[in-house]
Amino acid sequence: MNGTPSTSNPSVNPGQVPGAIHKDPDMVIFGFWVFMMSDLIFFGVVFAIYITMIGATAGGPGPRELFDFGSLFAQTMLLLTSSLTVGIATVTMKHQRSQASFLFWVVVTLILGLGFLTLELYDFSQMAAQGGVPQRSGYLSAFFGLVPLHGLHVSFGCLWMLVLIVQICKVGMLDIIKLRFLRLALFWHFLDLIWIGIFSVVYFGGWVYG
Amino acid sequence: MANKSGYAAHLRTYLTGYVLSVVLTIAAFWAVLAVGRENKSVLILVGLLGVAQLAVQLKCFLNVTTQKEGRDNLALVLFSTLILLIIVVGTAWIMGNLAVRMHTTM
Amino acid sequence: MNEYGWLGKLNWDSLVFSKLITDPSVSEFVASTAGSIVIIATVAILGLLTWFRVWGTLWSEWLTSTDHKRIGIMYIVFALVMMTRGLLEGMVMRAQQAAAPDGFLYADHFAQLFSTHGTIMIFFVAVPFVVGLVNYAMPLQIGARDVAFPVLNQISLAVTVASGILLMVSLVVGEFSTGGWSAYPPYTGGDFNPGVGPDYWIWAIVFSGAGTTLTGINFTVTIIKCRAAGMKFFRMPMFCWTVLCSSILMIFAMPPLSVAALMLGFDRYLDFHFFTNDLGGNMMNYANLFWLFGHPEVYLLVLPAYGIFSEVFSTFSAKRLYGYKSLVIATMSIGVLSFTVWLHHFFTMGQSPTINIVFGIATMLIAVPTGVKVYDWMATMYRGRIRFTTPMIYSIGFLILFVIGGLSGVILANPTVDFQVHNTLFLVAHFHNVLIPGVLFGLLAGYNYWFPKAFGFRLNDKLGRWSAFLWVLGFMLTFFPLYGAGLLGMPRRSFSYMDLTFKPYMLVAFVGAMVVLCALISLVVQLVVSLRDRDKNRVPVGDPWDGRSLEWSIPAPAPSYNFAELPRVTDRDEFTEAKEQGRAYLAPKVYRDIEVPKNNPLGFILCVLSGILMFALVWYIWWLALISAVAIIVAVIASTFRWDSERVIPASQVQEDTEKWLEQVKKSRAVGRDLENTPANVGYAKLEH
Amino acid sequence: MDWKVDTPMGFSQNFIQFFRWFSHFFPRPVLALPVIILFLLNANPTFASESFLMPLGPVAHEQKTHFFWATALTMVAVLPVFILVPIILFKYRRKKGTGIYTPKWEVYGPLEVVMWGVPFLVILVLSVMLWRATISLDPYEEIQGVVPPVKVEVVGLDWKWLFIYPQLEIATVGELVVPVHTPVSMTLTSDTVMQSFLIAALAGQIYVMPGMTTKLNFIATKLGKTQGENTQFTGKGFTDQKFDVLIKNDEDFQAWVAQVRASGIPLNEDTYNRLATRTTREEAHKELATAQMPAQAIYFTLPDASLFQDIVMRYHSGKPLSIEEQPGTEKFGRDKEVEGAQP
Repeated sequence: MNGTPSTSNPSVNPGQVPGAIHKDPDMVIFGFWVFMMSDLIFFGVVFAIYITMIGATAGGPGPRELFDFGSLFAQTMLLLTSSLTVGIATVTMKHQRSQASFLFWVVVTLILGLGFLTLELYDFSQMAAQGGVPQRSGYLSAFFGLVPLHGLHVSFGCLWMLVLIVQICKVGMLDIIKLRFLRLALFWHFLDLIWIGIFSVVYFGGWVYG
Repeated sequence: MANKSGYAAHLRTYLTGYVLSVVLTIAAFWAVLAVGRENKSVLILVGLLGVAQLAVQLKCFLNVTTQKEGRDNLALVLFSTLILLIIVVGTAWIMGNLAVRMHTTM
Repeated sequence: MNEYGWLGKLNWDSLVFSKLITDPSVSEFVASTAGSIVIIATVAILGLLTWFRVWGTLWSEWLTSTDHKRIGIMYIVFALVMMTRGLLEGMVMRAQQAAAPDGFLYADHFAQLFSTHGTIMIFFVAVPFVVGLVNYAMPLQIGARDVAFPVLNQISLAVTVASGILLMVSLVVGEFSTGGWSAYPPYTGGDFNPGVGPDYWIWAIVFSGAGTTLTGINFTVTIIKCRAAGMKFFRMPMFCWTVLCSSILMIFAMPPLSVAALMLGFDRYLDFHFFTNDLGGNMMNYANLFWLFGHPEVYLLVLPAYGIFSEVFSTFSAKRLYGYKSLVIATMSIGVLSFTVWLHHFFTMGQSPTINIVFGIATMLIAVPTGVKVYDWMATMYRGRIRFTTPMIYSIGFLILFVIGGLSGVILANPTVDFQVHNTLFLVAHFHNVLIPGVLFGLLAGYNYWFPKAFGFRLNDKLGRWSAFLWVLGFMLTFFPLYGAGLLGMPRRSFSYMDLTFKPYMLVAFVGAMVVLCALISLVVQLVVSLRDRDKNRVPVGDPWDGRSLEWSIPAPAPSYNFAELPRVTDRDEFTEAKEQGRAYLAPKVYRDIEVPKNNPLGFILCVLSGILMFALVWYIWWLALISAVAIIVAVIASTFRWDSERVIPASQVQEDTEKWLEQVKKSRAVGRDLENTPANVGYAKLEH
Repeated sequence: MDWKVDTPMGFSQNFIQFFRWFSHFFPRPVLALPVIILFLLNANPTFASESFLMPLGPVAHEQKTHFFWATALTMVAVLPVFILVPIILFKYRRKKGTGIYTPKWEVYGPLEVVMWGVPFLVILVLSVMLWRATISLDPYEEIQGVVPPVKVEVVGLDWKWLFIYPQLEIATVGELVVPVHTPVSMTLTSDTVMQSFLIAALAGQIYVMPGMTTKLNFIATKLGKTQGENTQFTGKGFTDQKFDVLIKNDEDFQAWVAQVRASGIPLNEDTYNRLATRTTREEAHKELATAQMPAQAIYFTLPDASLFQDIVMRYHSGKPLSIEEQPGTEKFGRDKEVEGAQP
């Protein structure tokens, strides 16, 4: 497999290798897209449940009492910025800039991701302090079924990033690692897409209708 | 064409996407906080801003294009969106209707 | 959750045998017998493997294999084992209803039987059987070396098998859910069912569901990205089209099921309120989610079977498939429509007539492309030369019986009628009518059809036909009476009834179940006899049926790299065209090294670990659950440190294999179709037209 | 199936040959089976009256009609398969078939049109029928009768049905009595898990769920007796969860109401809690019924007309319900007994 970057498309890296079909980058990336779309449906179903349960607060605290838009805005910005930095890392890799600069942007992304998670966990603890625990009502169950699901994905992405950093330090930028990073970047962007849905539907939708 | 595929051009794509996303996000937050929960139609605006941001990120970050080499991805995304809409809209419709029909006597 | 000890809920009373001791009844005796069978069979298999010293071979050739053909075969073996259990459970249930009102089973035992029967037959028989056949045949049909992601393929198998084993364990330790295969809460919720039963169901579903989703991704990418040169979409064999559609359904339809099962799990384990009675839970959401999955699932299973029937009708009528494009359009429209009909599983929940009308009409619309398919198959046979081989008997049986299933389906699609027959045996008869002729007959046809390709010898055709007849007959006797009983108002899942009107129907159904048992036995006999006579029935040349697609153009059994040289496709019936134009059995111009994926122990490791994880979760053994979960993550991460996952088969080896085979082709005599089932057929088909 | 149908293929002279060939596929004993089955099915000719095939009111009657029409119309698409498949198999079998052989024939336009067109037309007609019937048989729609409807509130319990007549201030278990030619308007809920309520001879089924209400409307037009049931599996008493439905004329109905009032025990909180535990109708009868009540039924008077509302609202208190507070759980009845509240 050759590591030359695609000319027109910064994240897909086509190039054919006869004989070894399962290393065909185009195929691997496409496979990951298919996985993400399956995950999208997974999220979509949980979103649908959330929508049907907006009214089911059962006398417990609802969006009006629990949501902190300042923290939400900070989380949104952190995640959005990390989407940019992971993109810069991709471009750095594509154009074969130094490994150090690539790693720098990956680490920045990781830190932003961890920052996002910290804020989110802080938010949850604040909610819990006001009685906003998933055991309280159907609405809160739905909230805690959806938002932490996204958080779990982010944690998984962070772990993935960590493993990649270790691997790069160990063996350098092998083609297979580049391919893995491309998939991670896609995953990270995808999580930002889901977050748009979360702040629009879960927070704003919940706040207006709840 | 060479201009469009250089390092700087690629960076520019991401930066454009970022700036647009930030603007759209702030717009959404501003709209909700300024209008408030009394006027529920603000959600339509939030929805439109969200869809716009999805489109921006799909284009600039995820590089979904209508070009030939990305056709498979585009088709995939469109089909998934169709299924997603069927599921979410269908569920909201059915469960909403059921909720109305089951609590009318209360 | 700290009320349990370090073994969680597990204690001596969890064993099925201790219940027999405290309560020596027929019901517990039946349960203990089932448990004993599991234990004895496990010990026997392990003993035999040790006795014949095949552990090494098993490990290196099978358990760690990444070859799609071997993975496919393992899937099918797994499915057949589970099918034996599922069928036996069906027999016991039929016996109970035939014996009613004086049955011999406890209500809860009967409930476990119908719950496991449904769960097993759908998730651990139909799905793995389909996936197994697809795994074996699809990459060969599109001229690929393997599926897109071989290790992922292995992992899918691993979690599916682990979930199946969990179900077997439930026979010995604890009890299974009594909530049916659809496990509707709140009945399966923690308040009403505090036992381990629903937990067994939840984890088996979540893990096998994940396996199926990954399989769907794998197959989709394989078909879209790994086709041989020249194989445009409209040159793919019909089977591949149906697989593509079915894989798309796996990708998009499994998530709602996983979500539903996991939410039920959250309710049970962490006291969430998704589906509980109190605090705003809403059990209607569960029904909605479950059927969002449930309906596409039916097509996920039946579409590949349609594909197999298409291949069989075409091959054994010695004719091109009629209406290829119609069939493709029909397949794809079924795929999309199947996402728009889920509500017909709960027409009677109380929603407005408008919703019922929309979903009722959408449901009936599916009958149109399905009908087109049936007519296309008839037109395929029309003006052909039909051979009544085993796969063909299954297919003809399917054609006639499936139409009846379709008829009852259209009837059920009418909310008006559904209000009456929903939840009755009419419904049971309908879905068995769709799933047995539609899916199972297709799978058994495929099993008989591709067996010689996989193992190099034909199955005994006479016994095969007997088996097929017994299946058809057994099916009709078992399920046609249920239509009648259902129309008379007998609810499904009745372990007893006082109204003796139903008795004769149940007696006939029981006779039918016995015929099905004979059919199962005849399958075993067929396999044993064929194994005994294998030397007489070898087909090394590889084309025993005068096949039409690429899988028949290579030796039988197929080499690990499938094709010495990747084919270049010019026609829809590529191999038939090649034979007619004299392009078949040519040596490649140049031999190249072939890279194939190395063996990988990851699948096996994940099978063991996920099995332990599920068991620990079911029994609340938290420390073990934590350890195995961490171990799974570590194992996956560790496997990403394997940099060199390819193995090269040298060109010389490929050349040697191929030349030996071509030599054999030259030596062999081409036989006409009249001698198809005689030892003269070594897989070299004579051109007849 | 009748094989004497004269087909365009000049088939009649081959009838015997065809039949021989066809029966060749089945061993002799198999051919005798249909006879055995018919014999078995006729062994007990008294059909149950709890089927919509023997309707006692217009709703079930229309459902029955719709069932037969849907079957008949679908036959338009189904019959050709039954008829043509054996003929094709016979004519084009490899060994002795007489039909021509066209291995490359794969598409024929007019045939395509028929294949897509016929099923589509059938479905079109069926869709129109479905549309009309579904709207006219909406179970929520009250039936317009000469007299105002009788209101019945139905509560699904493990494992029996409680019928509350709020206007008449009575309640029953195990027996639903309705006056003939009078619309019945039911509101249903469950005080345990989800169940499905069905009186096949009168109306279709509807789910009942805790904390929610569904509706069912029907009218009986024939005097008589039938049975109703739960069709959704709910545990070990599930198959016993049946009840008699008696359709009486006005006079008899009033007499029955009087009898219930006279012999019924008050359905207060205590009685209700005893009734709502996991017992079958028979067990509940043993515990609660008095000698004046019939063997199948328990009669109640209704001191509190808001009982049904209370049952529904039990799940909307905004407070968690422990297992002991939820009827239908194992612990609901038992703890009460342990406390020794009953003599």
